[in-house]
Amino acid sequence: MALVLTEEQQLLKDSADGFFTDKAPVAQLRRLRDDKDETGYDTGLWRDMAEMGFAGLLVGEDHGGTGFGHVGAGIVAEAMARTLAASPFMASAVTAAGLIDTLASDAVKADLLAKIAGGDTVISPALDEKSRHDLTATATRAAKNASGNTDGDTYTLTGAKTFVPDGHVADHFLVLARTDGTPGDTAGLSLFLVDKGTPGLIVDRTVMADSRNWAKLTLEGVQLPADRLIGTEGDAFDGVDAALDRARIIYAAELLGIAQVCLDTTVDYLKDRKQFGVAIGTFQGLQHRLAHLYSEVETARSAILKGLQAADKGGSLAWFASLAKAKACKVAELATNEAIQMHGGIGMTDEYDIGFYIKRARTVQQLYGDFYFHSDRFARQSGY
Amino acid sequence: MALVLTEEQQLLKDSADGFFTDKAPVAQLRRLRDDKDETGYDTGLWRDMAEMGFAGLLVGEDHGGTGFGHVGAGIVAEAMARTLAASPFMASAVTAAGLIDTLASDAVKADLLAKIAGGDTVISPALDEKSRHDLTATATRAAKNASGNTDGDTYTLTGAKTFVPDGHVADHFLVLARTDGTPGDTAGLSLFLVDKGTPGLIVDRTVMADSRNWAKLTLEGVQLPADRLIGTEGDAFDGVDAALDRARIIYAAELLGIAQVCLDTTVDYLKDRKQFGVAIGTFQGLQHRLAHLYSEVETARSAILKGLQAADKGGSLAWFASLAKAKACKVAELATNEAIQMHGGIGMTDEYDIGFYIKRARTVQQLYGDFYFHSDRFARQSGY
Amino acid sequence: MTDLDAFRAETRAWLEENCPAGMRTPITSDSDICWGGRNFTFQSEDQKVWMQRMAARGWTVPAWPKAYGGGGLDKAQAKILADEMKRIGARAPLNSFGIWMLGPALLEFGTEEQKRHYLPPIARGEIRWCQGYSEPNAGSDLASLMTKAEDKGDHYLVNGQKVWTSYADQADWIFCLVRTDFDAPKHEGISFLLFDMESPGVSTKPIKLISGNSPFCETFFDDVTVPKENIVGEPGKGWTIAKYLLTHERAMIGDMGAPEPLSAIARDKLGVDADGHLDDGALRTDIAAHEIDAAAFLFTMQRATDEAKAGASLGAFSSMLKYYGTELNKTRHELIVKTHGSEGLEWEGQFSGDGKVARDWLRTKANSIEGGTSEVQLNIVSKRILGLPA
Amino acid sequence: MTDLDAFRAETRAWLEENCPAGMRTPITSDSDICWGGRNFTFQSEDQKVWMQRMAARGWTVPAWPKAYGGGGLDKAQAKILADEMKRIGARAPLNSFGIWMLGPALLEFGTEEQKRHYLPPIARGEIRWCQGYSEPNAGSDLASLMTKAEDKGDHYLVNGQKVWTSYADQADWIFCLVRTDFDAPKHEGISFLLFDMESPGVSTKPIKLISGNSPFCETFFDDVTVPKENIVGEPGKGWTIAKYLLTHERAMIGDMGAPEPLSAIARDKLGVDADGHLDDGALRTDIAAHEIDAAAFLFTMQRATDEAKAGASLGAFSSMLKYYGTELNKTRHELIVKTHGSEGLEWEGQFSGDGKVARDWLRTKANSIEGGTSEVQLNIVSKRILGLPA
Repeated sequence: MALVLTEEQQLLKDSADGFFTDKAPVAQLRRLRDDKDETGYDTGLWRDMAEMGFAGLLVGEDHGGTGFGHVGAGIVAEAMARTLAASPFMASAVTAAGLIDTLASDAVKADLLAKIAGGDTVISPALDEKSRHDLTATATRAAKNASGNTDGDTYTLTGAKTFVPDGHVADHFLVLARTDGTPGDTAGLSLFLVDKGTPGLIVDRTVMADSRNWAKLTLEGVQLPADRLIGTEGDAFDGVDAALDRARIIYAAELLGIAQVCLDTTVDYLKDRKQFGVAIGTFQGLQHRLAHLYSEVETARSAILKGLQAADKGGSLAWFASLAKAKACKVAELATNEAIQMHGGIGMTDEYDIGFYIKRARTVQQLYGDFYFHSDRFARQSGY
Repeated sequence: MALVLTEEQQLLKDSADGFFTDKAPVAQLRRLRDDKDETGYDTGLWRDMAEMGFAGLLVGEDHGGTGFGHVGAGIVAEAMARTLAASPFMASAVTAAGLIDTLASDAVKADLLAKIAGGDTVISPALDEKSRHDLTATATRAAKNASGNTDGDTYTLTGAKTFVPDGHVADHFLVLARTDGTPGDTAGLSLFLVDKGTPGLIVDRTVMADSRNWAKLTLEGVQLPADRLIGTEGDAFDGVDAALDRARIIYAAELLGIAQVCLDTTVDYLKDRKQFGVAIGTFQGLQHRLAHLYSEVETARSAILKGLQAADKGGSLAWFASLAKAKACKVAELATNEAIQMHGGIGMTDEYDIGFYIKRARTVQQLYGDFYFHSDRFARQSGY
Repeated sequence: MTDLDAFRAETRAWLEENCPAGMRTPITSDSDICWGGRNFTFQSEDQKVWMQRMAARGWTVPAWPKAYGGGGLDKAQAKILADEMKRIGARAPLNSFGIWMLGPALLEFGTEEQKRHYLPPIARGEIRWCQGYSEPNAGSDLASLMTKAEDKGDHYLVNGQKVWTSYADQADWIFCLVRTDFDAPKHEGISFLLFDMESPGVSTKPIKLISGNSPFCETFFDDVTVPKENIVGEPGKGWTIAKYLLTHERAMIGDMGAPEPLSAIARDKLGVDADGHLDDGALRTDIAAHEIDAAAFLFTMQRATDEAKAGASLGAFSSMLKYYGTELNKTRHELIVKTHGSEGLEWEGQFSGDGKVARDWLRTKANSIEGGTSEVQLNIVSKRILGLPA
Repeated sequence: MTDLDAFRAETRAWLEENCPAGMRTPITSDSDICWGGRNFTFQSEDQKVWMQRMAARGWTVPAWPKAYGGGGLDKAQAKILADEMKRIGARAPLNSFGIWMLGPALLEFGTEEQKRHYLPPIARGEIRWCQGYSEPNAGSDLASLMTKAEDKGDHYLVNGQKVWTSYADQADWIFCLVRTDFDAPKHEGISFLLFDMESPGVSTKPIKLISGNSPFCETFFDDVTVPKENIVGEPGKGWTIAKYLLTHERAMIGDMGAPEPLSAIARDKLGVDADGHLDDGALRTDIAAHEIDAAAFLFTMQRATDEAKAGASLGAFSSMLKYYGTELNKTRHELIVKTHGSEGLEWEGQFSGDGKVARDWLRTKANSIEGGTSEVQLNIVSKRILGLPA
């Protein structure tokens, strides 16, 4: 497959860029933050996104989506990142949809994917427990209460989850819990669907640097019927990790969008800003750093597009995903740091937007594995 | 102790700088290389160095040295590096002297240290067997042949050594061998004095990138009387490693000299060389890189001086040595690479001297642990 | 017993007697710092007593001459006082830009009358000063400042705007760079002016940073009348004083002191494996690489201090220290955030101390901007140390 | 069966029949490469036969028009030929700067007569060309070249010196940038001249590099007489041709192809621990970081190729590729040397292949200098892509 956007994908890109520029400028996120908005995203925007079909990009037509695929979702993630549009897109339409698509039974898929694609229901993945990504560290226990017949079995979930995206506005959670084994094991993990409001489930909103929606969950003996198990008991690790790989590449696309806007904004600023009687963009020291940054952004773009195409193609994604996320983390870090430094004092002020980008970049860098996690995993996937 | 040179040390520095500039310009090494000189160093130079007292800087006055100390040896190593003067100074007067001083009995010290200080005898450490530094990997065996009374015991040494500095001109070798245990163990290592010409000892000169004197040794059942054991049997690791720490800091000083001359030469070249109608030293892109390099050289200088002072003070040096060598490796690599790049095509020609510096830098970087070895060791010494 | 020994004994006894117990505990928050000034509210009786007792001996500014409210101590005595205060963990009785910046400038460039007028209230903690240097459109090109002070015969009329004025909203007076001559070459038309922040026409507005609230303000001057005798040095020669203070400030900012080892934080957060290594190999590699540079830098600070003691002039070396020290500190905080993972990105809430890790990290981004950007420092090193052509 | 299918079948059969077995094995040393030319000695009968058979069909330069000795193939056909050669591992029948550089330049800028005169001998491997661009005092400022070609009515008289002329000592003819007008602005006085290296007054001297012997030479012109018709394009317009070829060269140099994975070398040299990780954690970290960049770069080369196929113009993007690709290759070789340890620094002797690792490593240092330095590429990216002001 040629490593370029198809005409259809290019059209999506143009329409997504226009859409977010119009409907969700950075000022929107700023307002949500300053107003301490309860929902944390603009529900009108999310409705419009759903109408544009964005919520169903990764959901097949049989379940009410467009099945446009991962390249498309990456395009939307990148476009969203350019204005830092807040919405449950990444948590629900990307990550949760991927988890359900990978692990759930046909009946559950039919039910939940249609809800996601419609944008009416927000489903949030509640996976991590440690502050650095590690699925195997899961300690939340799901104890099985055998009733004699399978249909009557229940599970009792006890534990805590952190860094749950859009957790405080989610209607349902996909909670990873341990039905067997001990922290460190890949075996013994199972995925459960837990509804908001289930007795014993406590959701605490977490205000993080990026002013987006995060939560911590506490599960104090949450009772679930057996049909809330998604996939096979004890066998969730591979499926969750594979679904996360699809999400990781799309989050990498979000980081790419951040890096690109940092580069563009800084180039514009340097053309404009005068010091010592000349535009500071004439200083070769800054020019070379920006030209280097451009090279990094372009190479990241290639790695991410390759990963998105690989996700659409199917097959094992681990190498591609770790490549894309590791590279994106590195480049986003460079881009945000260079942007702030080259903007000088003004970049340090809250009034200027650039600070929003560095804050969002670091949370996305951290989510589902940072550079260290993925460079290690890339090496393992490459056999060393 | 103040982290500056004392007046005495400053005098030594001035005299060493003058001495090597006069007596051993880079042209000397070039001539030795082009003539494929059999000795590989200028014997007249080495005699003069001994007369200056350089060979006895680390040997106490009681053994015919000056006992000037490690700061002094570092000063000489740095001065030597600036013109890449070839001599057995590092192998014999620094490393071997340190090994003997740390491990040998008083009688052996009296004998060998005096010989080293006089510059008449060259003693070379034969420690490594792998191409990356690792004392514990020693596989050369020293089998003990018990005779009934201790004096009559002998050892038979079988194995091979690599990367032996000044090996093909050495009169004696300090050979690390295994009297017990298996490769990977720190216990079971012993140090032996082996004379040139001992039956079963084969010395092969190795021509390496830096055009200096290196050799590989093969030991085919070399028979040694028991009194050739230096230190306690099976217990050499700690002493050898401690002695090497002293040598590592002085090799770091050699790398510092290389980095400094690369910086100085490049600055001079950039002031001179014109392109697009102006001196290329006016380009801010290059200026910032050189100013950064300057910062790296200066911080390396501090770490190394601190290490040299710590060596003179005594006590455990591992943290200081790994700091100094790691930092010096990194800075020398940066300096040599920047120097070549900024010189452009001319720096690539053999006719120009800069190539000699990068070649020497990489061999010294590799000797007794490279950046990776020492950054890992630094972390372990720091408790992580 | 030498004079110095006697001084030490005396000082120790006096401190023992006069330093309140509450002033011997470590400072834990910004509000523990005593800034003095007309608007300052002491946090405790101890804080007030301690400042006043020290001020009475001139020991808020021990090395200043007694005539100006100082302690008149020589270097050796001042060191003994510092040592003895450190011994009992005594807090600084008074902090201020008057002590750090304006005082040294006046001692160097002020008239006798100015010294007698301005220095004692600083020493006594009565007047708190702020610094009016940066302007919105000047940035690194500080000398291109546009704040105008027109000569109106018996007074100057000041109009313009300053930015990054720390604590301007709490300060009593400002020392300020203004342009008194618009025809002169840009470095020559600048003057160094002092005036009361309560003068009609002065207003301030706090600046919120990406890390949250900050001591910085924007400060506006709208037809502010300043008596002509409030100028320090000659009109048009203010740049000399500014440069003197910038070098001063640079050396202070480069020196971040020896912070908690990064590796200790990492050990706590990441844990160690069976070999005692941090349980993330790649992060461990980066931490070690950073700590190697940090140790080398710390020894470089020590070397610079020792060389200065031995009589060498620091000169442009301070630009290297400022550059390297601030860049290291930024890297350090990136690594701290990484070792904390998502927890290090929390912004509010008890658990994270209202986002201390994240806010500290973001605050470091300004290190390489304030007090002269890294790029300006590299320019200085390249020209003044390496001698590369402009 | 489409025409292309027929062409493929035909080509496959012809290659099967005509490509000697000895020309289907991988090239293992420089001497396996067929350069052609008056002074070339074929290494084997197979090599000679193969070149001649391919030349007879015009397939040494398959995309050139048949009228000039080429194969006249269209893009699709040329790709099929390349695929089919690759299928059987056939070596390139002929390599030369005539094919890569001069040919394309003549096809673009030459007169019909020049094309008919110069191109067929290139295609047949009869004349080997070298390139005379760089001069000792020009460096990155190529256009400041001083080699002089004086107009003597019916001929030019050439005097001057070139450097970095690859294989000048073995080439038959040179294509050369010379200055024909010393009064014009520096880019406008340059002409593109062709002449025989056997002309009286031409001499060459090989350049030894830090990595050892090299194909580079210094080339001296002392009153060399060149017929006036040997100019390509108009006098004074040579810079246009030079720029065309530089962009061409840049794209070639940036593309290092996909070399043996560094990790495979490292696995071999370092071994792996119980977890299958390279047995040096810090080096493993650096290798992974490099391989991530290298993979991203490889996909970028692919993307550039695919975008070009889709009709996009590569333009200054090639400068980015040249910059990034050569810097990556330098890092790669630093890491290769490190994984080899002391063995990687041997310089002579059987064991190290006469220092192949070390010499290859040193040779890469020129990657970011030749064909336009990294700094020049960054300047181009900064101006032509980012639009930053000069």
